[in-house]
Amino acid sequence: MKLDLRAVSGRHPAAKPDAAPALRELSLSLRSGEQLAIIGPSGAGKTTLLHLMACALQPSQGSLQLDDSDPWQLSRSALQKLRGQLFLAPQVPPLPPRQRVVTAVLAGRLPHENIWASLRSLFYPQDIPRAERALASFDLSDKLFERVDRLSGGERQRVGLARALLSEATLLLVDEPLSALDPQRGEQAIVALTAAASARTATLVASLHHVEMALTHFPRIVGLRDGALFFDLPAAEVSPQILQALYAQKLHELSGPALPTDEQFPGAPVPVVMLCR
Amino acid sequence: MKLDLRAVSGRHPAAKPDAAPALRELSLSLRSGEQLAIIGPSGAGKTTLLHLMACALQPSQGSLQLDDSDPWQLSRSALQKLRGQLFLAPQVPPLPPRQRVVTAVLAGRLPHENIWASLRSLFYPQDIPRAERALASFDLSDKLFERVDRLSGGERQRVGLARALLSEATLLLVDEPLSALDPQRGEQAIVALTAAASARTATLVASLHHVEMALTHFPRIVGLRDGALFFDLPAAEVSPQILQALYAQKLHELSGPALPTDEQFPGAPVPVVMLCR
Amino acid sequence: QAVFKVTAIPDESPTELARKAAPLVKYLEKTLGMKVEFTPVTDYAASVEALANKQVDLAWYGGFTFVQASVRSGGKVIPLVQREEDAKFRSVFITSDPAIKTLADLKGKNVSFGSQSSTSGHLMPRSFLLQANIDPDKDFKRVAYSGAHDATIAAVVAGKVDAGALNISVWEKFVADGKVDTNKVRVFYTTPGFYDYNWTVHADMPAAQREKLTKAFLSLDRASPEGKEILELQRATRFIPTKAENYKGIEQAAHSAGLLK
Amino acid sequence: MPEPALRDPAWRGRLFWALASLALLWPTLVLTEFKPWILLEPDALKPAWNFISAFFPPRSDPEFLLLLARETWRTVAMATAGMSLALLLALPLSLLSVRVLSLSALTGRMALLPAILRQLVRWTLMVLRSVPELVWALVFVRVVGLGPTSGVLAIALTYGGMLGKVYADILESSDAHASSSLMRNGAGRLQTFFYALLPQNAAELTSYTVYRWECAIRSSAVLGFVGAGGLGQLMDSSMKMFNGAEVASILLVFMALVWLADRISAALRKILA
Amino acid sequence: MQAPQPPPTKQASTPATTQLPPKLFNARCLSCWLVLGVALLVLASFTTLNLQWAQFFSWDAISRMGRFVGELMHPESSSAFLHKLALATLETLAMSALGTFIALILGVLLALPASKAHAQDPARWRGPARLLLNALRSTPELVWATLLLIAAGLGPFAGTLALGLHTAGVLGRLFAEAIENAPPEPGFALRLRGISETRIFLYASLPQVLPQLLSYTLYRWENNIRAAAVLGVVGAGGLGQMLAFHMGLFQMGETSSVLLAMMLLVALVDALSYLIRSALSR
Ligand SMILES: Nc1ncnc2c1ncn2[C@@H]1O[C@H](COP(=O)(O)OP(=O)(O)OP(=O)(O)O)[C@@H](O)[C@H]1O
Ligand SMILES: Nc1ncnc2c1ncn2[C@@H]1O[C@H](COP(=O)(O)OP(=O)(O)OP(=O)(O)O)[C@@H](O)[C@H]1O
Ligand SMILES: [Mg+2]
Ligand SMILES: [Mg+2]
Repeated sequence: MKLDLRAVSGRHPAAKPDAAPALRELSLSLRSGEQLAIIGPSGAGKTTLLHLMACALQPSQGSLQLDDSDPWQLSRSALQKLRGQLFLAPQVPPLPPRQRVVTAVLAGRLPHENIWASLRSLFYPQDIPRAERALASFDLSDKLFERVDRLSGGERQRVGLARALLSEATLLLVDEPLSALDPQRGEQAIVALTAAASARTATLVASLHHVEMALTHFPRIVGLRDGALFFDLPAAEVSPQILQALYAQKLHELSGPALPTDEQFPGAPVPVVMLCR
Repeated sequence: MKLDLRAVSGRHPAAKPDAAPALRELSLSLRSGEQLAIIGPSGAGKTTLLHLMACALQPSQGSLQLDDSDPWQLSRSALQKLRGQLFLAPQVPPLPPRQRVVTAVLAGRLPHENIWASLRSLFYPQDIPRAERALASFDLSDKLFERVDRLSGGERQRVGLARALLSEATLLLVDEPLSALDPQRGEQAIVALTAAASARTATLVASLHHVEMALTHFPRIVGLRDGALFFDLPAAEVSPQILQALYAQKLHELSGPALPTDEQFPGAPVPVVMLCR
Repeated sequence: QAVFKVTAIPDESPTELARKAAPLVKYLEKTLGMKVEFTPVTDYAASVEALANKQVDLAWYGGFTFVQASVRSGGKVIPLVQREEDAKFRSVFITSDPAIKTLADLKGKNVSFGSQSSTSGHLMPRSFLLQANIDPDKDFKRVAYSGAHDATIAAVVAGKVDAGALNISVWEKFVADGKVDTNKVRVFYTTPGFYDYNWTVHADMPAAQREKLTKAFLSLDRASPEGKEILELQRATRFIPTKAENYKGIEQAAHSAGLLK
Repeated sequence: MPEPALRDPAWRGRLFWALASLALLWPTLVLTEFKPWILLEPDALKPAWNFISAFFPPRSDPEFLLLLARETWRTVAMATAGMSLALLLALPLSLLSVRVLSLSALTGRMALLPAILRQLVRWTLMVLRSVPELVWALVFVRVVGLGPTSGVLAIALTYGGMLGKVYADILESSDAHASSSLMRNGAGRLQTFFYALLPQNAAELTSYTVYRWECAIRSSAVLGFVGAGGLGQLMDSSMKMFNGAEVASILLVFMALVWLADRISAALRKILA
Repeated sequence: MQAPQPPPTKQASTPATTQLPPKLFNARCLSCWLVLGVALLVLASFTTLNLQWAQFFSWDAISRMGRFVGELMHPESSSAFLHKLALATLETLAMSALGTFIALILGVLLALPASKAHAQDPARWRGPARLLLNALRSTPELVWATLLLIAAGLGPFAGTLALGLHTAGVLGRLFAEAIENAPPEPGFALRLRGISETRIFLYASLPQVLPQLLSYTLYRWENNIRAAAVLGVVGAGGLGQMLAFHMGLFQMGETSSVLLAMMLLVALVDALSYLIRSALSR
């Protein structure tokens, strides 16, 4: 799916009226099948941007185009249909307690089946092998019939990602897919996601805190800071300096030392070398 | 606080009876004021170990000694008093929706104040400056009066950590404190935590997926795998080989290549050496 | 300041009871020289409990309720006066079903009594049915308890039940007021006479006050406008003294019908 | 992957329970003489229709409206008073009986003594709510006589039992993460209630409390038993007399009160949200 | 690389006490007003009712209540009576169970359109569905029973249906609010993918609210066991009619047996609720 954001601003409906919008005048366009990583400090607006792309949040300004049509101009049924093409894996895996892993994973197929099939699946899960295969690509097939609230943090996160593999979406949006994973399983997860996206030429957008993973696995990197686009560069051109500027702390820039952390960084350059793996 | 685990096994009360225990015969001892990082693949039992240390889970076998006394032999009130000395920051921040940041942070002081003070705090937060200082060490003081469910993922996590700074615990257990943080804020958070622990000579145990962070900031590293101790070494002695063995995938050991990740680790020697010290 | 408390069994709807009691309350206030308060209830048992525990001073009881109050209080209640009509009170069985002509025709039908604690709405009709060798619990299809006499009429009119048993004076008043269509609903059996309603006080009431109260009732007269209004509302010609022995027959009937142990 | 691992292990249990509930449904249908089609027979519909058509127009002469207004206030007042007393009873009992606030249950098993205490509290709540209001009312009539006092007390006791149980259930079925985390760090039970359970469940608790208040208004028929008056008694007598017009007016008042309760509930939840 | 940001208006050094945002203060006051209103209502209720507490504080009062309770301590246990009691118990159990079951199904069906599951939900059917629920539940069981008795005649069927209709209104409302009060994240993730509300309910809301739904349903079942007491008056039979009968005649032995039977049923349902809960968390 093609994606085009033009000067889009986004604000959370519940935000205070005087608060700055979470995302300010951001322009970005993505070819169909492109793979993009979004990085940026916590609170920069990565999740907000993904929500905008997933049509979960209506832009307060600017326009969003998915495959050359503005989803917010569509009729309700057309929008619903379009939504079947989008997949957002939220930052916290959205798993209701007491559900079993197999059901949670198969929920990824809901947009592509009718109501009867989904009812039957509740009674006896249809297509168990498929769920099993998806879990296997995250090294989790032994937990197929476990309840999701009895999983470790990383296992829950992988269940959330396995759902993505089952959907037939052409735009995959994953929000910090690696946050609870160890380096090895993180690597495996990102490979599985990029491979799945390439296999069906789906566009993949992932927000990541893990800079090296982003640089290694994604050809294009977008840096967000304070709700605005900080850079949009091919992975090879992202330099340590630019990363340092991206993540630099506000307080640090403004005022003098007041933080316990300060003495730990005497010569402030602190090359953010992340020796992953 | 001193800590001594002798051949401790742990199993979750809700786990299937035939499942292997989440933690098997683990021995570990910690001096008062020591700082330890636990690493290991997802599902290895890190969270379970922290729960055992926090007296949140009773060992199914073996014995646990906190400051030379077995907490499970204590009377209920003595145990609850002891718990005031422990602080566990769970993997998912335990923030009830609708609560405000300041209240959530001040909840860290609950064990040290009486019920009237805490009720008054609900009406008008007492000791706001203290909460503000704790948040400032995580670069979050501007969200003091925000509602916790209107925060970004990383902000929520930092609120959970700020709570730790307010408690007067002498054993700090933090479960993946950095999972949702960008490198810079992660660095800052870990520095704030270790500094706080040193300042009051509290023992600090953190589980981490971020190996470099662990190696840089913690003098001692414990590796867990499949519920058993894999190694227990000073940070300087943790070699890339041992890390690779720690995180190697189960499937990989058993069957032939079937995973897309396999070519990433050619000749994996995988020596399962138990370098206990 | 002491309040003289009065209540009555709910054999009619509470609004109706309150309306009937209003002039009587005024009259008693005048003759007793103290504040009188009438509280309508909707539960027979509540009125019995209240008098037996001296929570009210005066209560309007049916024959059976009086017997119950006497038993519950260990004989510590005294009937003062009754209406002249109450010495030979009767119940009627009504129906809207043309096929029902005698008590025996009731077998296999749905029948409604008034309240289970009612004398003329339950105890005596049941007692006469038993005498006619009909056991309501076995021979009727279903037994319903409408709760009040007027409700029984309504239930029969609405076709909810095939037949009903109730107090004759309520029936006559309904017929007189034209509130019921006698072409559709008719009486098919009238019971023999028995002792019914009375005004009862508890035995701890000072004798002087009891005297005053009795006199107040006995001196009600249709000649005076006040007496006429009260007596008409009470559906009484006049009040006459009564005594506990009058209700022995009811007590026996209750025993033999198994309603009193 | 071996084939049997892909079979849902929960399947048999599900099938069993589905069949078992079907097997139980059958005798219930027989016992209750469940024959809905008789409702559609013309001679069943006609009398019902007659009664319903008597609803229009509702009775609205000033005298009746005045009575209605007075009884409405009485009912609201009794319901409010009864509910306040019920809350006084229910809150401590439910806090005593919930498992999530048990310190010893933090690790799975509850200690013996608190478990017994909890069970006793649960039984108390059960007795309180399973004895019908009428019986309580008759107990109190012996002491305070006829009038609102015994009715209010009867409501307070039964509703205390119900509220206590439902509060405990609500607290128990919520996510225990926040509360257990506080208690593990050494916070007291009440502190945990105020800092973790209450913010999490405030909406659900309020909506249930308001609903119960509304219930108290509706079920005030019991108050009539002991001479406390109220809408319930009025409804009861109009209903017994098949007086459609009066029933309709009272029903309208009920609906208005229910609507009001709904609005209050929504407003409260909005404030809490 | 980046234009220096205008310094955020933030003074970390000043005491944060001054940071209390005004809007929050307003919200607080709104709830203050509400608390005040409720307090006034409670006060007005207690004063206009003129309740008599004083009489409770005497030994005589306690002993009189005690005697009543004492009378209830000798349940009747003749076999003929027990047989009747067992039949009535069974009838009540069946009526309340089926009534509650009907209500459960109707309630869930109505709660779905009646709940506003998320902020953007247009909830077009919410108004009518709520109206229907309100009508169902503001009409007491007794009124439903009378209406249905006229149509269906005496017997348990009308009572069952009356319980079902009234309880459907109650459960529908409670379910709707439970659904609205549930954490939105799982539903949100599915809704984003254009999945219809019914399936979102099945796959996301239901597992979350299931314990709540079950506990409300079972608890209403308990309630219906007692509500059958009201229905006894209109001839719907069961324990309710027996209770009214024996209580009215002061047959305390029988009354206490009936009460015990009722308690037994309630305890049964309570135990069932406990079992289901522990099964859900197992
Ligand atoms: N529901 C909400 N209501 C109001 N404000 C919000 C809400 N969610 C997030 N915000 C605010 O919007 C800004 C951007 O948040 P966002 O979640 O997009 O950050 P993020 O880049 O995903 O951060 P993180 O890495 O911590 O997840 C933050 O300042 C946050 O406080
Ligand atoms: N509540 C529970 N009930 C039953 N089993 C559980 C429960 N929580 C975790 N487990 C199982 O216990 C094992 C260890 O889990 P634990 O949470 O300790 O892992 P972890 O090392 O913290 O992993 P992660 O890095 O993913 O958080 C896992 O196999 C997990 O599936
Ligand atoms: Mg985010
Ligand atoms: Mg973990």
